[in-house]
Amino acid sequence: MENEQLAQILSELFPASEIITTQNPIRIKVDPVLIHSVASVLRNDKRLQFDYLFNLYGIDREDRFSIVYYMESTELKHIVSVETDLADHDQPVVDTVSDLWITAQYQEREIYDLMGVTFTNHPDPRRLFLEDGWGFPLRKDYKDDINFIER
Amino acid sequence: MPFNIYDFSTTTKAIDTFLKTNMSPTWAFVTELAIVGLIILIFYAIIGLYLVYAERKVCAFMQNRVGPNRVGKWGLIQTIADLIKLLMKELITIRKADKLLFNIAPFIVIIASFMAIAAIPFAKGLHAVDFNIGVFYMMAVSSIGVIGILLAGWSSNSKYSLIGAMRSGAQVVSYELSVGLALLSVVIFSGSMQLSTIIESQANGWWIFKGHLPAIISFVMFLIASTAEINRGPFDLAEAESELTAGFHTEYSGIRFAFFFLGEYMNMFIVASLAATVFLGGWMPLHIGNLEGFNHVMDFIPPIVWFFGKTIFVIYVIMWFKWTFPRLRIDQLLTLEWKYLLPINLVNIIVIAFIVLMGWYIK
Amino acid sequence: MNSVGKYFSDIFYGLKTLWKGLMVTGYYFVHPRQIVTEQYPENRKELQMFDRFKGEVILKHDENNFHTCNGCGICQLNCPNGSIEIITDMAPNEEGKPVRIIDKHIYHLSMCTFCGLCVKNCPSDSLAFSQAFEHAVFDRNKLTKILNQPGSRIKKEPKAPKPVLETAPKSNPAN
Amino acid sequence: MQEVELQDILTSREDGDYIINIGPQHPSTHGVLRFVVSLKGEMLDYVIPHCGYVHRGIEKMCERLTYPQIIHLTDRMDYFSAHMNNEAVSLLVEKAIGVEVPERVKYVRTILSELGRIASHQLWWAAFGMDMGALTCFFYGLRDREKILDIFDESFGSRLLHSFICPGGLMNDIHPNFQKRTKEFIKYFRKKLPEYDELLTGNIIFEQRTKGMGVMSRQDAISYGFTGPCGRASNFACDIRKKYPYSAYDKVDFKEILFDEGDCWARYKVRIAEMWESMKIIEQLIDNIPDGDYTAKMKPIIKLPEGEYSQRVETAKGELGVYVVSKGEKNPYRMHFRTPNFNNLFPISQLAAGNKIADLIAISGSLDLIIPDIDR
Repeated sequence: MENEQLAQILSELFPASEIITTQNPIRIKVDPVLIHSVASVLRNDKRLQFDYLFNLYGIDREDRFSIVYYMESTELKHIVSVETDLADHDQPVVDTVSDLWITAQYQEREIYDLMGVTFTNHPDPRRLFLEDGWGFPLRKDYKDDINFIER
Repeated sequence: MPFNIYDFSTTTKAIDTFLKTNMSPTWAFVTELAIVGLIILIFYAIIGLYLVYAERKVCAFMQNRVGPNRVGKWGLIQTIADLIKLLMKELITIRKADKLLFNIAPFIVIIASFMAIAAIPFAKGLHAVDFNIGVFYMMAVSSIGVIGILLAGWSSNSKYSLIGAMRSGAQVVSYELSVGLALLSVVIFSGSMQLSTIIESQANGWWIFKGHLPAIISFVMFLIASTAEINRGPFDLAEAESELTAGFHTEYSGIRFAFFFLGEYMNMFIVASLAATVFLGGWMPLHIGNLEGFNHVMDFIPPIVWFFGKTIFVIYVIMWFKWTFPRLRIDQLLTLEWKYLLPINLVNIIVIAFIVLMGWYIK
Repeated sequence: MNSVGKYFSDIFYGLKTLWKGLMVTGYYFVHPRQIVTEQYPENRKELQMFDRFKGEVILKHDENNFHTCNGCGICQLNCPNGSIEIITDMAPNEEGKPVRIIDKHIYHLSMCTFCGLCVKNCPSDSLAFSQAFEHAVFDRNKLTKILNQPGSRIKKEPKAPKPVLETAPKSNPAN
Repeated sequence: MQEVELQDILTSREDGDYIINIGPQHPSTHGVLRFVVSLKGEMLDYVIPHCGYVHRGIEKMCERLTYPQIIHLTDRMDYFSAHMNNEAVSLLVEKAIGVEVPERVKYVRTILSELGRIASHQLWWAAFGMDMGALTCFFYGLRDREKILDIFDESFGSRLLHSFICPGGLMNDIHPNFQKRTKEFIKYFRKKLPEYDELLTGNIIFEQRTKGMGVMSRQDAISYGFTGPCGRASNFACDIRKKYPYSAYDKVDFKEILFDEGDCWARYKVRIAEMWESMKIIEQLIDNIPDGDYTAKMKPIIKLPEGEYSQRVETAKGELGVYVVSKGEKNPYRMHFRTPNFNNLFPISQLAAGNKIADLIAISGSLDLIIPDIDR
């Protein structure tokens, strides 16, 4: 599907969300409270059918966290990326989408492990790589005096 | 018979009379035991070490490698160096392991193979003991080994070992049936369980040729089943390296591990020599019908060469299997036995019995 | 009857496939000329690395013990993991003006990942990779090397230095 | 459903389950990966993969390095697809700063990627055979891979971690012998590949161990993000080379191998077929490498304009995505790698549960896991 057409459908379906760019891939910004409902519409809507979540990652923007979802429809061959901003930098919380795409379960665990973003309703909310009590290394304010070499 | 020139019984008789004339009968007997024991011990060590070497060379050539070639000429004393290394290693005892069983398990394995080797006829008259139930004895003794494996797995206090031991138990118990039935076919043909009689009965041709197709089938069955019984690839589930790291001997080190290792190779030798004895005529030379000249030439090759030639051939085939095939899964292993080998063997036995009754085999 | 036929055809099919596999390994067993093993310590004399082989970084010296490094520090900047340290010094040239020269070009082989950025980006083309590949030593300190040989000096007439961090195509010495 | 299952697992650990750690040091996890396995006899009750033993924080390290320097870190993720990983970052940087690389570079990159793919699949075949107990496969696979490594060695000076493809083009021009040697290799390997089939593919034991084992349905494959040969074995057309062609993939003719079964056997067949396809691709390109520069004109210091960029490439293991958030600096503000093995690992709990220990090894072998790519 063409990006303009897609943008039209998206703005129709999610009037509250804002389309940041229609460049490839099209990017919409969603309120974190709505993320699960938006995701389930994206997953299940007949015109969209985003069944393949190929990437999910978090960005520490120093004042807030962003979680970015990249989805693709294997039937209709279009891509969308969804961004959501978590304003609370100390205790970022967002709903899980792991019931829609199983891969999200593990990618969310990775985000939790490395950035400290908590996913509510997550079936397995443990750390993935690091041991308990380790900091969140991908945060910008993470300090490690032993292993970091300043140049 | 021309091969009487290579008859070892005259030599052994001479030694016997020499000892009996010089000592009291009791002491003569004890000395004979000591001599035989010593010879078997040395023979065992040499065969074991060189089988390890042979395996490494065979697999190397199959895999486009050169294999051991650093210690000695062509690496000939590599395995001796390995043995010295194993002797010098620490014997680790596992905490909470059953110390007694843990320590005796390797000995059980090695004793079983020792006992089996005693009954093998290497050449005419070169026998430690010639039982009149030789085949039966070999079967009974070689299955003692599995007790050692089970004990090793159970007493190691390691989960990997336990799984390996249990697999091994299931495997040996089921494959023993096929080994027994395959051997039984030749027993029916020759009408004897004594290994020397079985060999004598092959003077005019080996059983694999004389017994037509059924004998060939039981030879193949014997090869497959005995490969499984000695836990070698592709049936090496008990030590399945990629699954259970080392199976039942995961926790063993040093000389105890060496015992298991040596025991495995000796079992291979025993199985191969049994196959050679029963199906391929043991130390009997190759005779073809009435080709007098050919038969006469064959007779001048010493029987010990014949015996080892045949044994090495069977050993090579077993090694060839191991380095070619992927490992079976446990259920496939049991399917192979209960669904294919056993029924075919049973039918085969009936067919052989019928053939023998009608006298259709080459006499 | 069909299942009985299948039972036997399965057996023959299985034996056939197994025989095929045995033939492959059997072929190599009787063809020892196909052995590909390199006998390493024996063939050390004739063992030749490819001329582009990235063994370790060296500072090129000519026969008169001259090198071309002016101590600009671009290799140090480009190194992703800090394997190169350059200690510079000031020394008067023949006109009496103080000029920057290298005192020590330190190279930590233990940290090097052989990405080749230092060699590629050197403006005076003074670094290169050597073909040495036997790096094992018993003392870790030996892996820290000083690349400029003792008593070496910069070439009297250095080439006009290229602009800083040039990455335009440059002729490849190996061609 | 999953929640209940997991709760069961966590609580039932106390009641005398027969739990085995397969790994972190185990011959068939190909590195430091740990499967916590509960057994009922020979049968697996559940399998939980644990990773993180070689986590090096590459994403964090990237935040302090410039783009040309990042290249050498990507080598160390999936080290058997080093060229493809390098290419991903290079393509992203070129796209972001709007540089068009010369045709020669595109052709060479494609050939290198395909050579890398063959080498990776050869090593996988070798290791898979070894996992199944056919130890000879290991040596045949490595023997043939050595020929590719020699080609690499001659051109780039390294055998495994090349760092050869860089933003703007290549580090160096290809070696004059490159074309000749590559053609020789293709000729050689076309003779050797049927041998692989004879030794392992046709073998009845192997066939019975892999057929119908670890079946992944198409729906699950998509949901798990199961890409690469594994995904294509489940009829999930996930080949980025076809979907979004990059470099010279739009100029060559090749088939996307798709299988319906989704079992270990299909995953095996896909990879064997891909080796043939890769050879076809190389043959189409190797004689037609255009003359020209081996690198585009690049600024001395590469700075990406502010914004977010993404690039997807197909490595030997599946889809690799590189995602960069730039603030206009010479180093990225945030860099993320969506690695194929990370997503291919986790289905193993579903695939292996209810099968036997030997099947776990077969399944994990058929997934072709590279641990540093999972952990990054």
